[in-house]
Amino acid sequence: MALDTEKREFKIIGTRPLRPDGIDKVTGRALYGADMVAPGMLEGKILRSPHAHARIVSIDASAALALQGVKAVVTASDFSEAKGELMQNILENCMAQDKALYHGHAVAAVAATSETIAKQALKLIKVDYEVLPHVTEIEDAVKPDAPVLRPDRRAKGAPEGTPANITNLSNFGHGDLEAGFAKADLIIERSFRTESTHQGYIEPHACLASMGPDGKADLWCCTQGHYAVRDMCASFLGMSLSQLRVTASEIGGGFGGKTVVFIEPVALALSRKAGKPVKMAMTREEVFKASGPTPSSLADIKIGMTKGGKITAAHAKLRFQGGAFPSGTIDLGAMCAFAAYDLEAVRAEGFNVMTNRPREAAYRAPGAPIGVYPVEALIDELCIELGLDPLDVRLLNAADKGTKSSYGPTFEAIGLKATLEAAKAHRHYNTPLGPNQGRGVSCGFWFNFGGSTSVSMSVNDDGTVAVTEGNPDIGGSRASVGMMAAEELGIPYENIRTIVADTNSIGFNDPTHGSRVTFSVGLATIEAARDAIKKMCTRVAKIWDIDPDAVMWEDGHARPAGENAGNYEPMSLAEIAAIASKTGGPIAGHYEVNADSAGVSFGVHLADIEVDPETGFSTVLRYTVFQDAGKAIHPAYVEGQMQGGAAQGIGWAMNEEYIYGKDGLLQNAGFLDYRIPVASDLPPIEAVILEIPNPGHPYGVRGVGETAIVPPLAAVSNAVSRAIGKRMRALPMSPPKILKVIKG
Amino acid sequence: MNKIHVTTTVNGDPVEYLCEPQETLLDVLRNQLRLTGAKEGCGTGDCGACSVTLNGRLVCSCLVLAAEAGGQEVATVEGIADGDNLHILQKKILEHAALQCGVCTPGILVAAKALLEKHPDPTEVEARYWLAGNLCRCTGYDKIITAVMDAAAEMRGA
Amino acid sequence: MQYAAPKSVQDAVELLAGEAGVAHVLAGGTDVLVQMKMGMVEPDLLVDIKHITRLKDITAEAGGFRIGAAVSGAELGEHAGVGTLWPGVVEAVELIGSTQVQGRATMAGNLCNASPAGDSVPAMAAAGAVARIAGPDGTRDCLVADIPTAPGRTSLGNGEFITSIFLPARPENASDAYLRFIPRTEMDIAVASAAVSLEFDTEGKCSAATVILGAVGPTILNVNADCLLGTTLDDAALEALAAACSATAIPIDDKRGTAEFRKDVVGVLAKRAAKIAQTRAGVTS
Amino acid sequence: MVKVTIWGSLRAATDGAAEVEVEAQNFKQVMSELERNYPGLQAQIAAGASLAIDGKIYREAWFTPVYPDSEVVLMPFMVGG
Repeated sequence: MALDTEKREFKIIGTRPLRPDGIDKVTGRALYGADMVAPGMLEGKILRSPHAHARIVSIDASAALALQGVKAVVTASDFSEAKGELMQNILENCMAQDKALYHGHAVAAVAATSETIAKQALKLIKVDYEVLPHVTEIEDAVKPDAPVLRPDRRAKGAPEGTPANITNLSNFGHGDLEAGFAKADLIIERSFRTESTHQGYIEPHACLASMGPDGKADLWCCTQGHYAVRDMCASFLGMSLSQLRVTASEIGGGFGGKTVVFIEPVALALSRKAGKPVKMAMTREEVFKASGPTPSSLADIKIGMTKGGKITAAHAKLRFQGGAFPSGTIDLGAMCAFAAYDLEAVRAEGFNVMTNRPREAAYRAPGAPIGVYPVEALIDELCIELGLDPLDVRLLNAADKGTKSSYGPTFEAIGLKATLEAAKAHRHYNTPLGPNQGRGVSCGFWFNFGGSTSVSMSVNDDGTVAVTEGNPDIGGSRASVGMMAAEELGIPYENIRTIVADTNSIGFNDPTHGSRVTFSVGLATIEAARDAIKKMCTRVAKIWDIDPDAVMWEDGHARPAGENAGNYEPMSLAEIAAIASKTGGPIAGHYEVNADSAGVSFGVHLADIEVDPETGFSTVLRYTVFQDAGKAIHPAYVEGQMQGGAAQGIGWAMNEEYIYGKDGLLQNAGFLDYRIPVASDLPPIEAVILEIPNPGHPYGVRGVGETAIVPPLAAVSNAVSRAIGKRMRALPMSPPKILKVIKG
Repeated sequence: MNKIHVTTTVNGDPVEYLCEPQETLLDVLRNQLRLTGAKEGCGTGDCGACSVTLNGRLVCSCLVLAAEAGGQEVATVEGIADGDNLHILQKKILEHAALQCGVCTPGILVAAKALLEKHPDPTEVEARYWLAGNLCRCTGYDKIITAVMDAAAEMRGA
Repeated sequence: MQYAAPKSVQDAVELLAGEAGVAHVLAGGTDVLVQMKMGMVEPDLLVDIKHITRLKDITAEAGGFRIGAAVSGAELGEHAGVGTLWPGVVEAVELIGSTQVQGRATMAGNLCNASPAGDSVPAMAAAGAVARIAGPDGTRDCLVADIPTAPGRTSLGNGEFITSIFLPARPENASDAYLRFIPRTEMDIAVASAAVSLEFDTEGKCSAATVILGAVGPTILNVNADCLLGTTLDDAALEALAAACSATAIPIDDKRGTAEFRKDVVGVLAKRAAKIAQTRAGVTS
Repeated sequence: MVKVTIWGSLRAATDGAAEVEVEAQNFKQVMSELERNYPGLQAQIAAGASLAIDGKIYREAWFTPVYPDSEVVLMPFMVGG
């Protein structure tokens, strides 16, 4: 599975063919979560808590059930007991048990013959709440008298005196901090703050569930991982995995937010109770209130530096709130905070605290943006204080092959230095700035994962090939998978059709997350192709009556090799396929793996920003992304990941935030006031792909999807700070905050 | 129920439907006419995923009542291609890889088509402002704008 | 809920006045349909006024223009005459929402929604626009500035609705401008806004000034802009204007911005809008 | 014996040791020995933990070999977005 050592000339890899699902997506034919119907289908709707924190004394659904057209009402008692704390948390987040833990927490659900009737029925469900004191901010949640959400979720093994809402403790690093700081010429310590953001996928969660009286069920839903959906739903409904078949619809964005379930088990429970298919779709308001935003954070960062720019010691104290349940994202934030640097003394520690907010979900490199932002912002401040170039300082301290990372392991070949050098040499970095303009620099890091993956591949009689994989295509992966299959088999890309199969059709696949698909599915596709090739060579060896090892595969043909070379006319894949039934039956290849060796990824971003000194309005003038892709299979979609991640990070830095009132209620549950960037907010985003091959993949692929959201927070913050000549230390940098700092 | 009988034209074809007074054009397009190309991303006119034209005028179909469409000409993403022949905009969106998840793409196409019909030679900034009501969370808009500008150039040349 | 699409003003008035429950006018629908979706209003009757022919017309009248209540922002923007006469009003209307919203939203609807942040309202008020109102007791005219009385409330009586808005003639050497502040470039509600309408004498000195602020109080606010009179809008006059605006503003802190920010920025907007109006009036300082 | 680096917040379970030694030839044996020798680690390992072996992160790969000179780091269970 390691990088093919022979230097190979790719024919298809690195080109930009059209994506196979493209025509469906430009003509409106592609079917997303809410686009499916079933005969006799009911509409499901969820009743949500109007309170931030309340004990549910009783739920009386009798009036709702009496309404004509209402077929079922479900509450927490309609679900099985989930196994393990994580699954219990996910289930409780889908449907409140004894307490509503946040504004918008699901309390009950109804299925009716129309959406109008379902909405009327929600109003008829009487919930008796005992309103409890609430807490939504980190500072308040750790106070001794703070309302405690779930006493049983306090961090296990936490030291005496740890506040009851603290669920996770984190601590990474090495070396002697005290000695390190003693070597510094300048030590700066600052505090930073970020707010919760949302993935902001344009497609709200939607599904269609159908369970028959025999207990077998089908579920259609938009998800990043339908196997994970199956496993969670089956657990919550007390079903075996084989009883539930999940089909992933086309997915309208996820960015991590569709790796967990919200409405899917509820739709199944309603369908079970009503005996009919049930369709559910969240409204946008529900998406904001009750899906999974990111943690908000507080950070205290202390870094020591020599006059020459060498970091002598670095210490981060991070505090995340991840909503009403435990969250391990603090670990990822702490691990990523200093990962870009080769440090002798480094420590990143922190905790997660529960608040009356929705349970956080992954968002593109979860934890990394808010772990890295304060570090990169403080490094910029040190550079200014010491009169040093911010790229030079990063190059001086950059992690490289053999560096003991800040989170423990030693790096293999990585591309950070090459990426920094590319940024330094780029014309963007060498273009002069005008008045009220600033240029920000930031590095970013993400681990990338592999994970369980299954791919199978059937060679059709006419020489075309059907590739079956199990990862929802969220950004063009059918194209990259098809390209890798075509490359390996030596047949035209157009002769491949790649489909994303349901959970019954192919082995388990981890979700489309962790930047894993091009890496893992690609790896499995290449290996499945090699499996099919091996079978084809064996068939041809029988035809030629020579040893299978004497048949080689080249350019889509079986050719005699070695001493037999030239003795037989090569046979094309199509020729072999046409006679498959005569030579032993259908030909297929498959590969199942838990892929490791994903290869970490680094990015460097440059942002030029102009600030209106009288209003604090910021304009992003120019933006360039430099990232190591290992090997870009379809460069246009690699660029797309880099540009899209940058845009999301810019939104995070500038205007996006969850705003809770003192009443604990979410105030901006809509796209109007949760301000994601619109087309006119952004400049062209230049994407510069570097290719430092990942030794763990046959073609050298590294995941690219997540890293690009990590650097923008600090790149934008550093640019704004340089433009106004004062330091910004809180996100989002909405104009009122910038103007306040300007007026100082 | 007090349903309203509506006679209208969708993508050039005569269409009749019965709708409830509060139902939106988006509801009827998707649920009755099974034209699911227009998506409900927000239901409040903030995302543009449900964009259609009404007598040539770009609107959010979530902010039009189905009852209002009577006697009008509705055009949706399903009507942009001419049979098997993709519109230049559709081709350019594909060529430039200007979609990732694709859920905003129908709205972008309807809006961009309306733009180029009104302004065949837009500047990049004009294109960005015209499309500001079409949220895309995947692409950062870069490739979308490139595709629209490229399509505009080709349409002017054609 | 009932939906009605009357063909005459009289029919519309009768429907609105005759509804015992909650009746709403449906023009562009970009506010009322959103409010229905969010469950903020639950009308028993929606009266669609777009089938009343005259209400879709823009007509020249007494040197100014009468704009039907069902004219959308896009239609108004395409009308050359109005944009020449009152560029500030047209730019304000065109700032409401996206291109899609422009295809539907109307000035009269923006006015009747009675949000203090409505973009067209300060500009119309600065222009001295007059709303024509039809109702059970016949037709009356009312200054646009007198329509909104509080957030979400208007001075319209039961059964009354606006049929048109009249933008009057304007003298030589005069023009207007509107600026708002939003954190993004589009798709936001004004955090603060200022409309400025100026007249100049033959020497290029300001002879009349109306400055109206939006989103910094429960309704639009009229600023005493005497500091501009007799000046060529020199820096001192503009700073005085900014100070007057900040002093007049009585904003609140909310999710869209702080009171402090709004007070500061509304003055900046006013002075910038004044310079734009001056340039448009053909006056060089 | 293989040296395993333990991340900071788990060191309460290893009497404060940042590095512990276990007798193991592969991933699974490392995890089993850690659980056996340091019962305080059981909850974390059950909830999810990865191992970085010579710089590569493995989430669930029982038979991945480890050698006496391998760099082995216990890490949280990796997820992504």
